[in-house]
Amino acid sequence: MSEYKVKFEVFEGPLDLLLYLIKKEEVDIYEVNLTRLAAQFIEYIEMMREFDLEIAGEFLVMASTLMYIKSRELLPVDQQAQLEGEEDGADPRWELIRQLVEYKKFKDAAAQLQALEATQENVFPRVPVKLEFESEKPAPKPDVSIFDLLNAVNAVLKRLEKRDNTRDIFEDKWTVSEKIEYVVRMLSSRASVRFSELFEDAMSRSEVVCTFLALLELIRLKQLVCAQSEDFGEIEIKKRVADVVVTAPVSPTEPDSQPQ
Amino acid sequence: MELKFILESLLFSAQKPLSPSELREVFANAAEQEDADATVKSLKKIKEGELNAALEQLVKDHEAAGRSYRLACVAGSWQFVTQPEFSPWLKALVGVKARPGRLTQPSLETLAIIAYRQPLTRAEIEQIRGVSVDGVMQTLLERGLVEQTGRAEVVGRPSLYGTTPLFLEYFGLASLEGLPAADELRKIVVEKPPAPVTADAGLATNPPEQLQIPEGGDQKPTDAATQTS
Amino acid sequence: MELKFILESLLFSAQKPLSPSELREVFANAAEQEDADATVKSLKKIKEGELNAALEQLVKDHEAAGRSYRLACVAGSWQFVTQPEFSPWLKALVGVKARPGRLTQPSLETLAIIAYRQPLTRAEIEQIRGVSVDGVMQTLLERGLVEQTGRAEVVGRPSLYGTTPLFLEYFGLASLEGLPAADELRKIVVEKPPAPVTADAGLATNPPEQLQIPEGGDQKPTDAATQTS
Repeated sequence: MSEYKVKFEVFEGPLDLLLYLIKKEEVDIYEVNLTRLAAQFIEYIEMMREFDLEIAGEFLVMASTLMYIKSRELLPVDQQAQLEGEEDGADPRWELIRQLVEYKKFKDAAAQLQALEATQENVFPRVPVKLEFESEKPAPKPDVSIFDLLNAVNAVLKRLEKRDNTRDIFEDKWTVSEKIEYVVRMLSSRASVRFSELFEDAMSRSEVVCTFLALLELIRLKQLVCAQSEDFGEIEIKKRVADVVVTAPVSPTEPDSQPQ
Repeated sequence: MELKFILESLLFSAQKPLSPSELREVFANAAEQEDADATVKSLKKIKEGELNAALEQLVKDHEAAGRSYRLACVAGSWQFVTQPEFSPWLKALVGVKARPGRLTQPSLETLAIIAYRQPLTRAEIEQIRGVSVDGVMQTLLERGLVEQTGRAEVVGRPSLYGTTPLFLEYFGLASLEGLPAADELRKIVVEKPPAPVTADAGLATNPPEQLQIPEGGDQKPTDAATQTS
Repeated sequence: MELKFILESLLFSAQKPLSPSELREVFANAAEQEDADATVKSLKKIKEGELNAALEQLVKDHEAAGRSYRLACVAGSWQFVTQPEFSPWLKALVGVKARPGRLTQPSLETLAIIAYRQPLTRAEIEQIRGVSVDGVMQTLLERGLVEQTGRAEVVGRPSLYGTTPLFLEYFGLASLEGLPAADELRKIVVEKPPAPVTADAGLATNPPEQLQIPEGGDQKPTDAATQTS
């Protein structure tokens, strides 16, 4: 009995259960005794009821189809009823078997897909060592990448740590947009600013980070450019010549903080 | 210089699978190089047919060589891959492949139906499986293995579903033609028995022979993939 | 399973030349895997002599096969290399697939966000950058610098992204630990609102407010940089 309970849960639907019953009989789908199959199917449904298992509607529909087939077969051919809408000569047994055969084929195909899936987990593509031509022409380094900037900010943070080991207890009051104004202001009177200058007065890590993010944003908006004369050298920040006026990110500011 | 060896060296050195059109681009670009010699120039406009023939030959070469790797076509692009039996060591070398969890039985069944019968509606899938496929379809759509490919020209204009290129990649298939037992499953032409099957009450039903289906030559997989618009 | 084929599959799939000691390490690690079978375990402590003999045999095999590539030992490490006569096409391949110049600023920023915050969803990236990242993500994915690493367990199960080994290589980093200012920038997220998690599709974690950069001038920036430790 308890065997049934376990089994029920693994059936994907009535067709799956029917295939299981046919397999248990060890007969070919085409040769199955549908009357006996119907009896077994209904037995299972009864069993599910006894165990208070929820019976999906599809199972009940199938049960009624099977009952119909069973009752129909008790009559001679010429007295068999025609269901409404059923085509002349259609045989519900044949229809069910056709459906079972079709489902079985897809179930088998699913098993093959599953095997492919398992195989693919063990197939590794060749990812070759990069071709050596690349080194022939090293990428030029006209700009400073974000990682150079991050390196720089890291250095600033380290310096800050040395200068002040005590943790800030006061609440940080810095925002990125204030820092954007700050950077813009610094550059309004001069052609360029050294990267480290921007951080000279920073009191806390968060202030440094805010300044840094402000810088990124200004670069993103193409307001500033960074240049580095040598690797790991000091980074210089300049206004972009083309467009001088900072637009989007700056919150309403006093006129004197705007670049002229 | 044999074409197949050039292709081999390219696929051997590429960082990703290459499609025939990408390969042709390489030949075209190589011919544009300043120092291109006669051979390189002669291959400038290589025909896709030649390319494919050489690729097929390469596959055979490597199959015959029986080494630890083979040339594979996945979703229309070519790459060298290792044989699965070496995975214990490859996993130790490159780490376990990042793949989402395996598909469940209902997902696999539903996917199989979609793969072979695409494009088709949810109702058609349910008709074959005999159960609702709502949850399963959700999973398959989210995993990008199937997608909506259009709408059926019937009442209610229900969505039609088909498989994605990711489906091919996931199962390591070159194309939908590569599906296992594709011929048999793609279209079962249902022919009615010429006469009603008579069977004595309670006796085994006669096998409907017509189910040993005549191959539906009219429906090619490529046709199945083409959209009805 | 022949040792030489295992070695071949390893050298075939390795992204860099491997030394005998690295190869031995792979065998040792493979044997440590949970599902290691008898063969894998038996090769746990492969002797360097055996290894070298098998490598030499492999070299001979491939030489005899006369294909477009061969196995070479350079500076004590082994790798497959292509024959020089194919260089016109390989150069063209590199041209086609090459690093197309340097990354643009939006790409770099997006990349930085992914690098420091991985894994995260596209929506989270956009939250931080304040603008759509569709085009940028496409570029980064195509260039193999980021990849899908899984799916967030939130409504819609959006893809999570992370950086690839190529990312490390591109920037010459040994590991993600090597990212500059890693501690600081990772930490800056921190404060999660105590509010109940109403699943916002696409947001696996709450957006790090501090990184939000206002787009419109009128928009007040969120209170930046509340520091926690």
